[in-house]
Amino acid sequence: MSEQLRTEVRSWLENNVPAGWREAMTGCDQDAFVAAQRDWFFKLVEAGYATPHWPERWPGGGRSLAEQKIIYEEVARADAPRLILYFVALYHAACTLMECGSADQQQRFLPGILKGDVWCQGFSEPNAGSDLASLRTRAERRGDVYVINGQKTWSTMAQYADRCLLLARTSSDGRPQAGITYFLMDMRSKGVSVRPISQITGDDEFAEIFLDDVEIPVEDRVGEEGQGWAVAQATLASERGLTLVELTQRMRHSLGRIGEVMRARGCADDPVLRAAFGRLIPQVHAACALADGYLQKRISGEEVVGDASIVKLYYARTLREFVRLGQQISGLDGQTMEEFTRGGSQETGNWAVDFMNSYNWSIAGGSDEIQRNIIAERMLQMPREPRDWRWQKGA
Amino acid sequence: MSEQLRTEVRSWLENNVPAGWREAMTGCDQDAFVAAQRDWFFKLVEAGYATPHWPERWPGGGRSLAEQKIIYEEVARADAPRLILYFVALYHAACTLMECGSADQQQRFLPGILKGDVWCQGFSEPNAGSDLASLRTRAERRGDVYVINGQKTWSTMAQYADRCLLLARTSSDGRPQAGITYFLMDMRSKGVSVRPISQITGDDEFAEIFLDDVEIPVEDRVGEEGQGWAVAQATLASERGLTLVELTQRMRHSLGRIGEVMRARGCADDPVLRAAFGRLIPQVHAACALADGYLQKRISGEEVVGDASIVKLYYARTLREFVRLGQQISGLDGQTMEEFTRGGSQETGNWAVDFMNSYNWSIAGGSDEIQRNIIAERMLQMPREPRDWRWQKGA
Amino acid sequence: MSELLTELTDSTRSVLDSLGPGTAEETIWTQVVDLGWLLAGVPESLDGLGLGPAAVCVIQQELGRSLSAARYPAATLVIDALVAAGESPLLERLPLLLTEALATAPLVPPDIEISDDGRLSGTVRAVWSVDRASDILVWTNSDVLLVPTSAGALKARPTWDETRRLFDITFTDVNIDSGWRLAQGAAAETLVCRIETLRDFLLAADAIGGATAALESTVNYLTERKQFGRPLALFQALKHRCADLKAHIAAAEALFADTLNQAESGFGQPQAALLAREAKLLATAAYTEAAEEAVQLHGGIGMTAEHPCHLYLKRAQLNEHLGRRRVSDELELATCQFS
Amino acid sequence: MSELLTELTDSTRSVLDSLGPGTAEETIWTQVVDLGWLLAGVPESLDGLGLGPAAVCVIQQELGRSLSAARYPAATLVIDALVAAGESPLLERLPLLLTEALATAPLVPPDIEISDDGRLSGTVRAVWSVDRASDILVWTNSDVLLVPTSAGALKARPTWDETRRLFDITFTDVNIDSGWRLAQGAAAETLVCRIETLRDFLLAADAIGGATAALESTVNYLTERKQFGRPLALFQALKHRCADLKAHIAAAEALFADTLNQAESGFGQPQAALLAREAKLLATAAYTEAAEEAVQLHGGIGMTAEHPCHLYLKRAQLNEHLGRRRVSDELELATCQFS
Repeated sequence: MSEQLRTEVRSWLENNVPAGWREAMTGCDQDAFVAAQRDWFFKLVEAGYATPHWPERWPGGGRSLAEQKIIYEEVARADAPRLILYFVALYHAACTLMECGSADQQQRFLPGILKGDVWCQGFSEPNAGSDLASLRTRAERRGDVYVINGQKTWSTMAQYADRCLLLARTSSDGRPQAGITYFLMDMRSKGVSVRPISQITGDDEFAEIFLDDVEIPVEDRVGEEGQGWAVAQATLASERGLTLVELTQRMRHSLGRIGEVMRARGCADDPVLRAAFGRLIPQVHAACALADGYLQKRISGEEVVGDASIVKLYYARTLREFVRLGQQISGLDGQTMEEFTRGGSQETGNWAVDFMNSYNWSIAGGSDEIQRNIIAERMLQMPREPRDWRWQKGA
Repeated sequence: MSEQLRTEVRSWLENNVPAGWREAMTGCDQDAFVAAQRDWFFKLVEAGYATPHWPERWPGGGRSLAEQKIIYEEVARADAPRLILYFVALYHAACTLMECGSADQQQRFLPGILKGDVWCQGFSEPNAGSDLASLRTRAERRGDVYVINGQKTWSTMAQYADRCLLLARTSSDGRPQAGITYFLMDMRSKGVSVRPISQITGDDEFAEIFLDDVEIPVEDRVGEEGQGWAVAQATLASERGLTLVELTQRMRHSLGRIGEVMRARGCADDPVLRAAFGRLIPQVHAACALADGYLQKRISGEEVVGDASIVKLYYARTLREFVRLGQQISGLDGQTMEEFTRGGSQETGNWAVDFMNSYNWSIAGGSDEIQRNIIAERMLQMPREPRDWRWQKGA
Repeated sequence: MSELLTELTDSTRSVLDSLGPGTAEETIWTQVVDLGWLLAGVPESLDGLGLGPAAVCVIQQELGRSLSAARYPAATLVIDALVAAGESPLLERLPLLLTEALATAPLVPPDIEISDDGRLSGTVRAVWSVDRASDILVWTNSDVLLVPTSAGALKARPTWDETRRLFDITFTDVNIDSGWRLAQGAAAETLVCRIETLRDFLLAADAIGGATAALESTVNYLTERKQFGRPLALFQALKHRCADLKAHIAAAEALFADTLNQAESGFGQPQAALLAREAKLLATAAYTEAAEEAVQLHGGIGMTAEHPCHLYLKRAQLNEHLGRRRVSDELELATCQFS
Repeated sequence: MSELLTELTDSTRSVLDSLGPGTAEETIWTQVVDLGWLLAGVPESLDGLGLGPAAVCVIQQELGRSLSAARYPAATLVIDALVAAGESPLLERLPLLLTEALATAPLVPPDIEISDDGRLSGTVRAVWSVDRASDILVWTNSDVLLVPTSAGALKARPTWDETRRLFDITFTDVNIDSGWRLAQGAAAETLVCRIETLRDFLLAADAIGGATAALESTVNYLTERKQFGRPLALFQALKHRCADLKAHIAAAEALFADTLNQAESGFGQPQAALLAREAKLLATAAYTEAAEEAVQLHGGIGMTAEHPCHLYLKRAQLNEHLGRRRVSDELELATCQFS
């Protein structure tokens, strides 16, 4: 059964991954990238490979986690483009709607996702990175609408989004988490403005969202007022594991790139570089094994808190080693500013860019430091810093 | 002037360093080591090279820090035995007496040091390592004596000591530091017992000291009651810098040992090991430069808090790298238990033992972790953890 | 991990826990034999438990965890080689090897030669408890032999890791009895590959067990020990270092499980040996790191012989030099990526 | 550091601080020329300040600290080579080079050859602002030349570090004018050694300046930025990482000062080149580490182009590939210990 699926997916990918997409996506602008993502998305939707995690009544839906894993592995193996533009829609938005949305909301929004609606995430704020509970964007109820004021940041490709998963504060009473409410915001609403963030790679994959008296109808609130925190937690876990299976498999398939570059630059016989390469290989394989093992645990229900942190931390560290070696073997030429490739894995062979992008994994989605805290406190049972340790100047 | 001293010392060392002392001190027992240390000590005292830091009226005394540095450098260069047994006597005890001792105490104890009295340090306690202020050994005044009860640990070669620099608590009021008093204790007093600590190398260079109703005459108290903390601080700084100059210079002179072993084991041409060696070399030279620079700052009065921590931390880390490489190049044979050498530097060529001993420098005398705290808080001005952050279970 | 293996882990651990740390070699060995741990990997057709290499490794992981003196890896290598060699007069000795008589094997590749006229010379290093063994497994690229230990000259190789008694055994122009031969030619090549694969997996298992225990001991110490009015475990810098260790050990463990799973169908093939080497490389590195950090984070107490902390360090460091040398491992792993 | 050098540091820093970060190349260059920084290493007999390489390095350290676009190292290499070559017709061009006309030099060893009939061919990589220079300093093992840039073909080498505009220049069978020659034979060997020594010290100085600034910026950010109700600078794990960076930078700085001091009497001797390479190796490694940690510890803000954090990263990473390659450096340093 699972081998059959693998064969099916593999053969479909062989016939459908756009030939030369890496070349086409190298040095292209973001609009061209968005167009290519749309094409690829519709192909995947049509084949049923975009929504394996959706319930059975949806096209392509009803796949087990094990089957989803096979699809991700094959996508990585085939070096297909990553579906960056639709990630939030297919996972976070869809899972939020299915798990916490009303029947009406499901009816109104889920079909749109399959038709290509782009969603973005409005969680992070300039002063609430890993500390989500401290977010400050406010939502004030006025009759049938909420009026939103505030600012969001680090929203992936928000400039192309149709809708936004928005967290905002409806109350300041009680625990900081308690006053947060979850909304589905139309990005075309009056008062929404988006400013792409210029990244150190020259790309602007992320954006800031400014919210100035934006009105959201009450029917676009998910769950009750003050339940946003719980809804967000359910949402955040939706793709946990799968992404890291895909990323680690892509890293494994990219090991060959190191060999290629070493050969091309005539340093394949340098024993010092070779030894560094040899040290990296088991680390990459271990990252794959960790991601696989984690998903197995999720499937079998044995997951414990901290498991996901270990996978993410180890992946981020290994990726850093990987791209560092890439830079080392590519020497001075590797420092040359070259057009980068959009939609690929983290190891495009443009090592300077890859190195910079590797920080996406050590900083975003819970930094390495946050993961270490979780591992130490939740897995190793080392004591948490007491909540009432508050800093006072001059203490 | 300084070049003349250098020539003098160098030539004296050429004629006086016991030939073959390393061989003689390899596999010998501690008594033989103590005997050899005595011989070497008296030679150095006679030549005036044991007490360059003492005031001018003492034999060998009155040397500037720069001159002391020259002597240490030459001792390292000549690979002379380290004067481990007399270190506390010559530095901590002597400086305590000279800076804080009464005329009577100076009269009674300083000449004895030159005649070979061995002193040990009674500062650390089982539950007060880096946190000296929390020590618990108690001194109770009863008429003309103090009665001491408690336990000291990590006292270098206390089993051979005639006298002990002892810190004990005379009061529990006020700040923890405030109730500490400084004593000069006769190790032959009734109630003193010494138990060598068996180390992981098989050596027992350190000892525990048990104090059971030990009486110390009031005239053997240094300074007033409660001033022990200040006296100890003065004492601890007395050899600061000089030891690290000696140790880093010894490490530099030991670089050749790595080359010798690589040649002897036929791995001198292994490029991976060679590259590791090449990486180590500038680190060792930097450790030397740091130690030198630190002493220069002391001489010129430009020392700032944290300078010493940087030197110690960097030395400890570099030493670890050094002995790690030693183990790596010596392979399986390096794991064989062999007789170790007493009185040498940290890089004796018995790499497994050297590796274990390297922890002496990353743990004792303020661990790496304590040094990092000092550097972060005192040099980089990062905030200290508030004093009132006290841990309560269940917080 | 299958339920069976989880049970095996639990039962092995409970036996070892009840024996306590520092149990003498012969005491623990009696248990190993009596409890049938040597049978774990032997096929049911030969009256074994038929649980395969994974079970053998599970047992070694627990032995490693408890810093055990049991020469289980050495004995297991011989038993596995005997079984894998298939029908041979030597196979008749299997029941005895599983119960009374002892055979051992080196933990690094033997440095021996066989002359054209069939004489064995050279030194086999790092053989566990060969003084108590009747036979020793040795190999070249083209021969695998089970040689009576009486044919060689023993020399103790006392290592800092005193939990494992190692020896060197030197053979000088020893006439090879044809009855000693387990495999020759191509069959020997496959068998050697199998032996080295199992050895490296066993070393990896030992390392993972030891690393896990070293970290546990460290976390416990940090939690109990107070300084400046609070437990050391509350200091974030120490917490983060423990978290990193945990991640490295988990990665080594995941790689170990994955490579063993992949290799199980093809023990004896070069690909399996390579997988084992990867597992061993990462596991021994994690062990060394965990043990080194354990000593540092235990502070002074970690430098005293009375605390067991140093036993991890010494065992971990020895492990790095068993199997093959690390540097050459790394180079060979890279080479495979190029071919 | 002598009082003079401390003053030079202060005055250089105050000029650069007043210009502010990101000052355009030509603006800063005007300052460099006008303030006489090019004169720092020139002997007083040639109307310079006679402060030697230490002063030149002090200036570069400050330029590195401010991520300056000034092609000071390239210009300085030419000036120093001209002076060191001694009496020659080329020396007459010194005053002009110090004021108006510009000469530059590559920051990696030139990959060029001179044929038996005196023709120059090959590519000189990583030449700073050669498009604005009249001449370029190039060398082989046996010749040092000051070649008009018009003799070669330029190609931009845009690097991620945009604070330094690098180019490659290719010469194809260029007839060498005897007036271009600064040194030949043994004299050239010495001069090349001197050039590479100064280059490596300048790169080390740049790295130390940059690393120090990156760490300062990080500590400031951590101190200002609050999370979970307290400044990030209060988290011990982050404090310890900053402390390690501080120690590594201090070590690189100490080695730099020490090696420069040792080398000063013998610029041009192989021993001095070796010392410079050590200094450069450690300094660039410290810079990379500081810059990489800076981005991580700045969190998301460190990944935005608007915060200058990434400029340190890009400059640090480029520095590692200037001078010589690190790996070969390490091997050569070891070789010296064996000889």
